[in-house]
Parts: sequence; C-alpha cells; structure tokens
Amino acid sequence: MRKITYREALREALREEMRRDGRVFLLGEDIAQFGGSYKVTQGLLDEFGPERVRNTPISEAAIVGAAVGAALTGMRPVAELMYVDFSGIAMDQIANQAAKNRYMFGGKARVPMVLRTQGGTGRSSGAQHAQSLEAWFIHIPGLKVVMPATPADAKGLLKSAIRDDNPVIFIEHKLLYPETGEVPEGEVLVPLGVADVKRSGQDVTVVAHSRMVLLALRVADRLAAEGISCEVVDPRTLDPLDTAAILRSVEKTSRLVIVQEAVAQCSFASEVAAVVAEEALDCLDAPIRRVTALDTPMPFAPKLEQFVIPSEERIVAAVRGVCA
Amino acid sequence: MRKITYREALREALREEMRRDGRVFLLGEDIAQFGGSYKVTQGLLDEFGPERVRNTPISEAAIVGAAVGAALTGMRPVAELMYVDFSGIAMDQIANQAAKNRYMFGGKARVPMVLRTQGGTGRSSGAQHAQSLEAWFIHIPGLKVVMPATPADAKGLLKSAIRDDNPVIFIEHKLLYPETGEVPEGEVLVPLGVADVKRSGQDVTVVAHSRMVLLALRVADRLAAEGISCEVVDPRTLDPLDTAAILRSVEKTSRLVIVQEAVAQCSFASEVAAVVAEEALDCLDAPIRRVTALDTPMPFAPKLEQFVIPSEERIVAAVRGVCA
Amino acid sequence: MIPTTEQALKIYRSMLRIRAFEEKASELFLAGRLPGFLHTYIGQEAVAAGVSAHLTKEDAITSTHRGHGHAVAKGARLDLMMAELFARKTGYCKGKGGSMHIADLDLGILGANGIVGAGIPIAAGAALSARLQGRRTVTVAFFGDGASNTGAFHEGLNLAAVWNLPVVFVCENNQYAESTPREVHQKVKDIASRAVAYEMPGVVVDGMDALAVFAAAGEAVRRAREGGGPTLLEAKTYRFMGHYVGDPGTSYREAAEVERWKQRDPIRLFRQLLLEERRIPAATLAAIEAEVAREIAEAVTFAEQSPEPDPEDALRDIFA
Amino acid sequence: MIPTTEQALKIYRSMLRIRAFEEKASELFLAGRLPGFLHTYIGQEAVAAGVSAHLTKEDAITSTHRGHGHAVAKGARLDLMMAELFARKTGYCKGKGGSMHIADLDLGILGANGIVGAGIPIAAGAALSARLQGRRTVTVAFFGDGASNTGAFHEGLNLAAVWNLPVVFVCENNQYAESTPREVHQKVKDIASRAVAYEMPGVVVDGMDALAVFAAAGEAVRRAREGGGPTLLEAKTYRFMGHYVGDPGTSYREAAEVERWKQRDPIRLFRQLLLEERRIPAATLAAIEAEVAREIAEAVTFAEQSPEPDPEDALRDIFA
Ligand SMILES: Cc1ncc(C[n+]2csc(CCOP(=O)(O)OP(=O)(O)O)c2C)c(N)n1
Ligand SMILES: Cc1ncc(C[n+]2csc(CCOP(=O)(O)OP(=O)(O)O)c2C)c(N)n1
Ligand SMILES: [Mg+2]
Ligand SMILES: [Mg+2]
Repeated sequence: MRKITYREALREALREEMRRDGRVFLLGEDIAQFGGSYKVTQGLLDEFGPERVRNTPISEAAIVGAAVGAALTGMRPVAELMYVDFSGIAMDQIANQAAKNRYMFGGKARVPMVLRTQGGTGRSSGAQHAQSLEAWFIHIPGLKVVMPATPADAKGLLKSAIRDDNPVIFIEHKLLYPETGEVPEGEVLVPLGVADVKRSGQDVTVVAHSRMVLLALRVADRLAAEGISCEVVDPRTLDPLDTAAILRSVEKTSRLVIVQEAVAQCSFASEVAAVVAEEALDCLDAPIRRVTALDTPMPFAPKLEQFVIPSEERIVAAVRGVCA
Repeated sequence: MRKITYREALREALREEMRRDGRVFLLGEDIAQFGGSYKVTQGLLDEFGPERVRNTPISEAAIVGAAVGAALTGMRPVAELMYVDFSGIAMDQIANQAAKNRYMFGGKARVPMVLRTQGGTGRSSGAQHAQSLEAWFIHIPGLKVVMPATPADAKGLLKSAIRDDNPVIFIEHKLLYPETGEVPEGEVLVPLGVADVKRSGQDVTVVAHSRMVLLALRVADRLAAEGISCEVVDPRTLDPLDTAAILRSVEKTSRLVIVQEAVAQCSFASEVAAVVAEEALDCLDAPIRRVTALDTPMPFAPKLEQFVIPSEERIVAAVRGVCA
Repeated sequence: MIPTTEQALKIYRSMLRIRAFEEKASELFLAGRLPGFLHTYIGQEAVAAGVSAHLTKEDAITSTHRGHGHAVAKGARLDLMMAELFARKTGYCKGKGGSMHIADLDLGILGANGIVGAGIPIAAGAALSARLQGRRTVTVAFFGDGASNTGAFHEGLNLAAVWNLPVVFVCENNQYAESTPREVHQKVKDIASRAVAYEMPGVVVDGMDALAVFAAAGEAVRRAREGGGPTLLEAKTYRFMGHYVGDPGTSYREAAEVERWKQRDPIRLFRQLLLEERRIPAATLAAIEAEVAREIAEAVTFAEQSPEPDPEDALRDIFA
Repeated sequence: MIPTTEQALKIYRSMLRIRAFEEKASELFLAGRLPGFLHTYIGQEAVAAGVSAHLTKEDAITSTHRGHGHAVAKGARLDLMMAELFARKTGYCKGKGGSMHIADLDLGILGANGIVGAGIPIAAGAALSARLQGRRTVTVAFFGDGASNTGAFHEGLNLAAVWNLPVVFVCENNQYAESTPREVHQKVKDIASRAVAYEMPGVVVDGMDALAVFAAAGEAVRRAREGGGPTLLEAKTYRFMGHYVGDPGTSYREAAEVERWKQRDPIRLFRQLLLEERRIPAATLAAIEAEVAREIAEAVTFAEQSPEPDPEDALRDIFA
C-alpha cells in the first residue's frame, strides 16, 4: 500500500470530506494561503476557495464560538487551534458552549464540529507551546477526544470526527506530521471509541497514545529480545474510551504500564489506572505504573525537555519493573 | 469555642490578612459594596476602601491577568472568580501565565496570588454554574489547589494561601457558606499540603474533599451502626497532595473509596486511585471505588441534579461493596 | 421605519407577554415554587419586542442569562418556557436547562446563556452559517452593557466585521452589570461608539421607546439582510427589578433613579401611543391583554400538571 | 519632545544592539545552533528604542513572542539573552524559558510571552501594583496588530481605563499577524482608533522614525506618570524578515512592499539624522557601532562557553 505522511493523511481526510459534504468548512489562523503552522491545510484554499477555507483574526474564543454557532445551524465546521496550549483562551466556548449545548437544550441541538489542534513536545517550543492538555477535554462531558498516532488513524479518525454529530477535539502531535505510514486511498473510516492493539503480546499491557505509541512499539521491540512480550494498546479515542479493550488486554497480561506525554496528575493515565483498579484489580500481578512527563512546566532546553518527557529508557524501566 | 459560618471564616481570614499585610488586596466582580455573589467580602470595602477592595468589569481574563501583573511586582492580590465555571475564560492567564511565569523565567519571579472561587451543585444552578473543575488546575504544574470543607479549614487555609508565594486556586463550595463550625479566633494557619483525618477508622478509607466530606462523615456515622468503621481523609489541599496521609490510611484499612462531586474521567478521584494502584496495590483487599458525579453536564432539575451527584446512598453502597 | 398597525399590535402583545411571564415567574419563584435562579426582563421589553418584529422564524438569535424576553419575542411558547422553569419534563429543555438555557432551535432561538458574552461569537458563527448556506437570514445577538467588556464581545464583533456577516449586535444597556454601575465598569459614554473599533455602524436608541427600537432595528436588520454587514445597536434601558429575583436591587441603585426610569415604562408608553396617536380602540388592547393573561394562566397550569423528569433522563441527550 | 544628544545616542545604540543581536541570532539559528524558534524584531527597532528612552529601571514592560527588542531596549544584558537562546544554564531563564520567555524582573522586564495578547492585562496589573505601592512608575505593554484582536486586549485596555492606570499600550502595527495581512484580520484603518472604546487617548506614530516615536511615547509616558491614565499608541512599522527565522516571509508579502519598507530602515534613517541634523561626528557613531559589535561577539562567546543545565534543573524553580 502507498505510504504517505501523517500530515498528508490529515489533509487528504479534510479534502475528501470537503468534497463529499458542502457543509464542511475550515476556519483558523493562517490556514488559508499559508496552509497552517504545520502545513496541514496547504492547497485546500486553492481547491475550495476563501469561503470554505477561512483565515481568522487571532481570536481563539471567537473561532470556537463561531464554529459552535455554525454547527448549531446546519454547518459542519472544522476549526483549527494552532496550538493546544491556546485552548485556555477558548476554553469557555469549548467546555461551556460546544460541550453542553445539546444537553442544556434538552437534546434538541446538534453541535457537529471538529476542533483540530496539535500538542506535544520535541521541538523546544517551551512551556506555552508544548503541552499535552487532553485531560482538560476528557474531563468535560459532551466532548469526544481523539489523538491519532499513525497516518492511517489520522485519516480514518479525522473523517469519522467530521461525520460525527458531536464536538470532537482532535489533537495531532507536532512531531508526527512528517512520519510516514501506509494509508488506504479513499474511504477509510476508523470508528471513534475503538482502541487498536498496535502490537499484541502476553506479559504486559502498555497503553500509549499519540507519539508515545511509537516509543512503546520501539520499547516492545527491544524488550522482546529480553523475552518480555508487550501488548501495545492505543486507545486512539480517549473519550469515549474503549475500556473493554484495555481490560481485555490487562486480563490477559496481568500487568499494566501507561505511557503519555502529559503530566501525571489528573491525567488520562490516571484515568486508565483508576478504571483498571476498579474493574480488574484482581487480575493484576504487579502495581500499575504510569510513565508520564515529570511534574513541571515544559522546559525549553532540549536536554531538559528530553529529561522531562517519557524516554524509551523510562518506559523500559517501568515495564521491567512490573515484570520483575 | 465560638462557632461561625464558613462564609464568616473566609471573611475573617481576608480581613486579618489585609490588616496584617498592606500588600494584600482584593479584586473581582461585585465584591465591593455588594459583598460578592455569596457575600464573602461583605463589609471589607468599608474597612479597607475602594483601592484595596476593587470591583472589576466582567473581564475574567483581565482580572486574573491583572492579579498576575500585580503579584509579579510586589503585591499579593486575592482575585475572585464568581463561579469556577467561568475559569474557561481566564484559563490562559491561570495556566499559561500565573502557573508558569516563575518556571519560564528561571525561578526569578514570584507570583503570590490567590484566586478565590466557588463551585459545586445543590442550588439548581445548571450546567454552567455548578461544575467542579479542580482537575483542570491540578493538572497544571505550578498551581496549588485548595478546597476546604469546614469553617476552620476555610479560615486557616485561606490565610496560608494568601501567605504562600505561589498562585493558589482556592475553591469554596456554594452550599458550604452557611455551614457553621468551631473556628479559633485570630492566628490559625492550616498548612497547605497537609491532609486531615476527619474521622479515624479501621475498615475502609474514604477520601473526600469539599462538601463531600460532610456526606462522608454522615455515611461513616450510619455505617458505624452496621459495624463498618470508616476513616475519612480530607486532603484539603489537592495539589500538592498529601499522598503519604492517604497511603498511610490505606495501609491501615486495605480498602479505598474516593468521593467527589466532579465527574470521574481524568479527575482528582482518578489521581488518588492511580497513586494507590501504583504505591499500595499490595495492601488492597478490594477494588478501589470512585463515587463521583455521573458523566453528564449538570442538569437543572433538582431531582436530576441529586441523581447525578454522589448521594449518601451511593457512598454507602460503595463502602459496603468494598467491605463485602 | 414605522410599524404597520399589525406590527404595532404584535409588538404590544409581545411586550405584554414578556411582562406577564416575568411577573408570574417572579411570583412563583418568591413562593418557592421554582428552583435555581431567575433574572427578569421587566423594563426592557421594548428592546426584544422592537427588534424581533423584524425577524422571521428562520432568523436566529443568541441570548443571555436574562433571556426570557428574547425568547418570548422570538415566538417561544410560554407553556414550554414555564414548564422549563418548573423543571418539568415537558419544558423546552426537558428540565435539564432551566431559565438560563432556554432554547428553541426550530424558532432560531440558539439559547439563553449563563456565560456573559458567550453568545456573541456564536451569533457570528450562525450568521456565517446562513451565508455559507445561501440563506438570506439574519442573526441577532442580545447582550448587556456588562457583556460589552468581555473578550468575547471584542473578538465576536471583530470577526463579524471582517467577514461582513449578517448579524445585528444588540447591546441592552440597562446601566448596571449586576451591582456594578456602568461608569465603574466602562468609561465610554455610549457603548455604540465601540463600533468604531470594527468600522461598523454604531447606533444609539432609546430602549424604552418601542417605536424607536423598531425603527433603528429595522435599519440594522435590513442592512444585514442585504449584505451590508453587521451593526452595533445600543438600546438605553433599565431593569425595573433587581439583578435576580430576590435581589431588591436597592443596595446599589437610588430609589429616585429607579422611579425615574419607571416613569418611562415601555409598555405604558407604547399603550398610550397606540391609543392616542395610532387611534387603536381600547377594546382591541384590552382583548390582547385578556388573551395574554389567559395564555399565562394556561402556561402555569400546563407546567404544574406536567410530570417531572425521571432520574435516568439525566443520562440522555449528551451526545447525538 | 526632542531627545537630548545623550538620549539620541542612547536610542541609536539601543537600535544597533537590537539589530546586531537579531542578526547574530538568526545566523546562529540558521546554522542549527539554537533550538526552538525565533521571531526577530528587525525593522521595528525604533519602536522599542524610542519608547524605552523614557523608562527608568523601575518602570516595567510586558512583551511578546517577538520580544528581544523590547528586552534589549529596556536594558537587558545581551550575554544573558544569548545564553538563553543557546539554552544554557547561565541564560536569563537558566535555559528553561528560551526566546519567547526572556524576563529580567530586576529591570522591570516582566517577560516575553508566547501567548499573543496575554501581556496586556498583566501590564495593567503591574501598573495597578505601582499605584497601590505609591510608586510613580509606568508600565508599557508592547504587542502587535494581531494582538489587538484578542479578548485580552479589550479586557486589559478597558480595565486600565476605568482604573486610570499608569500604563502605555504600544501597538506595533507591522501590518501582518503571522501570514495574515491586517485588512484580513481587522477593518479599522488605525488601531489607535480603538482607544475610543475606552475613552483613552489614541495616537498614531511613524514607527520607522525613532524621533517621532520618542516624541509620542514621551507624551504618553508623561501622562501616565502624572496620573493622567493610559494611552494607546500605535506605531506603524514593519518586520523586515519572515514571521520566524526560517519563514522567508515571501509567500504572503510582495517583494515590492518589503522593499518599500526597507527603504525606511529606522536605523539608517536615524543615523542619517544624527549625522546631518544633529551634527554628531561620524566617529562617535562608529565607536558605538564597534562597541556593539564587540558586545555581541562577547555575548556569543559567553553563551558558547556556558554550561548546559543539568537534567535535574528541570525539577527546580516551579514553586517559590
Ligand atoms: C463570564 C461571566 N462572568 C460573570 C457572570 C456573572 N454574572 C451574571 S449576569 C452578570 C451581569 C451582567 O451584566 P450585563 O451584561 O449588563 O447584563 P444584565 O444583567 O444587566 O442584563 C454577571 C456578572 C457570568 N454569568 N458570566
Ligand atoms: C493566543 C495566541 N494565538 C496564536 C498564536 C500564534 N501566533 C504567534 S505570533 C502570531 C502573530 C502575531 O501577530 P502580531 O500580534 O501582529 O505580532 P507580530 O508577530 O506581527 O509581531 C500568532 C498567530 C499565539 N502565540 N498565541
Ligand atoms: Mg446590564
Ligand atoms: Mg503584526
């Protein structure tokens, strides 16, 4: 199968959905002729024109608010927030409006919008441009949260997100854009809410998402040589979470390591740990381990950044630890 | 000892700290002559005048931003956000500025500010006025998060928060304001980061904070009659968390129920469960149980609201469940 | 622009329906029969009624915490509104929303809103939506003087301006944001002057005069509908009651000031005008008044007789 | 207001230090020697230099992602700045901040900021702080044209206005927000006209002319210092380079436009003025130029020879 980049896969999903459905349009900062900070939307202005590929002022609250208003009235906006770190500015529109309108209005509204953004470390972007804030969104009922790790998932999940009738927060990873992978042409839908076992194994379940899947897979390779067989489960959609898939894996392996780029406290890793401690405690042969960013704002220096985020070494140590 | 309300205790803390330290001042919506939506600041304008008790426009981002600027330059602002639900508007200033300035600036800045706000259900305030959003703040390194359950803690923790050299998010509960309790006069400081065993017991640890402490204590009373002895641990400060106190209790009781008014996903309860599943899994004789709000926006109808938030019955059932 | 007799009577009825709804709701609230809290629109009726006289069912509005008047004027059913205040299953939001979240998507009522200012960018989005769909509809965002200090106001108006959207921003300047007088929360004399920041027409109108509101709103709605872009329309008005039912509204307002504004009760003024200048027979007005009174009574009966939601209903309507 | 010779030379030196620092940083970045990303101030030097000529060490500033120029003009040390860009332990932020977070609290530099607009309310708070402490200091908030569309701008200016705070809001209108031309992101011709919304003086100045900036800023700073409240000062300027180092800045700007602005290089213009109108000997300027060149070279050497932070340093400086 052809290989394309994560960036191209995302662009292909946008293009296909915009061709398929005239209600889909894009808005965000510098997404038109500039193609977006990470060039995902490059070329779409040419094909779809300025009414459907809209550059906005630097007004994150209005970007999301306008998407809410458009979604409530028959359109299917895909808004881009340049960095997930800027969601603090738009958080009211995300959490109090997009997420809650349907419920507050007694089920009579639909808010079919996607908020595309990107997060994560690896480019020395500093404390305000390298966060992993998925926990904020997962914590709010009414939002779906998607974080693809591979080009194929990027395409298939973005298409599903655009077709979903609810607000979906779609978080890409800044280091994944140039990564390549096999992606089917045309209609490939990856359903929301379904985890993917990226590698199956017997001894330990490693739950990882976004770029951490790549690290987890490399660690699994390394540890296979030592005779430790890792099962790497990528939830892909963090909310609604495919807890059944995680529990199934833990029931098989009896050991759980959760890897994420976000800090630990009140995070997705905490949630997975809690679910397993509630639902499958008896299956566990070892304490659960979370491998997360250390509890600091993200430092600028590459050396410090690398120290703070999970490394293959820290994952290896955690897996060995629970398998000891 | 004299009994005063939670509201009076908070006001007393503000008054004492403002008398003690001329750098302490208040800003927020309708906090001056109106005394604040929940009347905590009533009377302070008369004593301290309009320069130190400042009514603001409806500009939550500017309220917090101004507090950051004042804190960076030698003052000790106490800003009020009328409802924690409005923090979405100010989240950039809270999470990207207040929390990170010191770190980003290499440790050379201090941001001694308190953000007082209130949350929680019980008054049919609806989805945008009854949230429990502590997890958002706990997730951000650089913030301290305090949620007092009793008048004495309210006074002692608010005084400590004001004296702390870091940004402290201080979340009161709208139903606790009229609750009374014994509060020492004058200088009582409750240190940040220290949990309080509100009732000691043998069979099960119940971790609860804010208003849920009251429910947990009532449940403990009820279950004592059945021969189940609950230890109620109130962390009081949710970040930094006194994990040692929780682990100590779980080591004693071997059972853990966590009660909170917030929804479950990526919440404080998830965090406590994760810490225990990492650090004390071997001590556990039963699965961990979280008793939280159901996974919905908060409904308006009193009957629905009561159904969604933890009830004494649900706590009783969870405790019985882990003790069975 | 001058209303036809039909329009004038519609405005009158609309104002009466608002006033009567609010008075009944306040009475019920004070009697402890409604949960949550209520912000009444009493005193401001001419604004919602005068503006909405130009809107069709297909046009949209966004509203506020003080939203009953906007919904009523846009054609909302009083029984479904009342049932919502009673937290009944038959209410507009099935009892899940309450006073601050009344919406009727079929009537273009995109929701009251508990967050001050939040409706403003949403209105811009709805206006964009209409244009992208080739509909000639207009969106109106109602909000208060206090809301004009929010970031959402600035971002929303700027976006609407650069995209030349068919939206009318109606600022109901009732002189206070909760307890805070306007001169404490903003320096500008006329909020309409803020339109300069967006190169948008800014218009001030007497919000106690339904005719004046009708005329100014007509112009703004026409401009929007014809592709002329957004307008900021400031209506000078006053809330006769406290910020919420239960707030006497006296600790921060002088009794004389309240009295002065009450002298210009928009309903009394308009009634007088209908009788004296438009020569509408008193009996015609009395008939409308009686109809409205009956509608309110029926709404209350409907609400009272409606079932409460079942607890499990709380778990529905989160996702489509 | 006209600068004394001493002031004029200070402004000249300040502009040179900024330009030289940025050119060296760009070169190092393109050579792959600096991590992260950089936004250079080249072309806008007259603004920071002209404004800061009125500020004492006790006055404060808030800055932006494009913050090197503001810091340099406020007196920051180039060696500590360069070491920070190199992510060294000796840098202003111990390598934890980087280009976008340079701060020197002792010099009143309250921080560059990665969030567009966020410094504006912080500046209002610092100005309030000074007043509450009885200090006669002024705070300057620097920000771009793009930032003037953020909610933080509106809320911050309104707050400063109602509290009559000693702050000067300096909008550096360099005609683009990233790739987006001004007419796409706002309709208003002069951003200074937005001051109307706050009843604050709004002033437009030629940002390529250091003398003009000096004069206008002098007035605004004086007003703030004397209790006359805030000013919105818009400087029309241009960034000669791309949005960040690596962006050629050509996909969204015409070469002719860039060229036209470069004709008005603020440093060349000011140098000419110093030589021709102020009759400063060329040798004096050459001496300054040599000093600046030496300072830059030393800064690079300092940075290069400085140690990297230890990994565990990442865990420090979170809480006081
Ligand atoms: C963002 C936000 N901040 C604060 C509040 C609390 N609050 C509710 S209404 C109100 C005053 C609103 O004033 P205005 O916009 O003038 O409307 P009015 O109540 O006068 O109709 C305030 C402060 C809120 N609901 N949302
Ligand atoms: C809140 C926010 N939104 C978006 C960005 C991304 N961004 C960084 S600089 C920039 C353009 C800023 O334009 P302007 O304010 O005119 O400053 P200039 O870069 O021209 O100096 C953008 C969109 C950001 N850093 N913060
Ligand atoms: Mg008002
Ligand atoms: Mg610019």
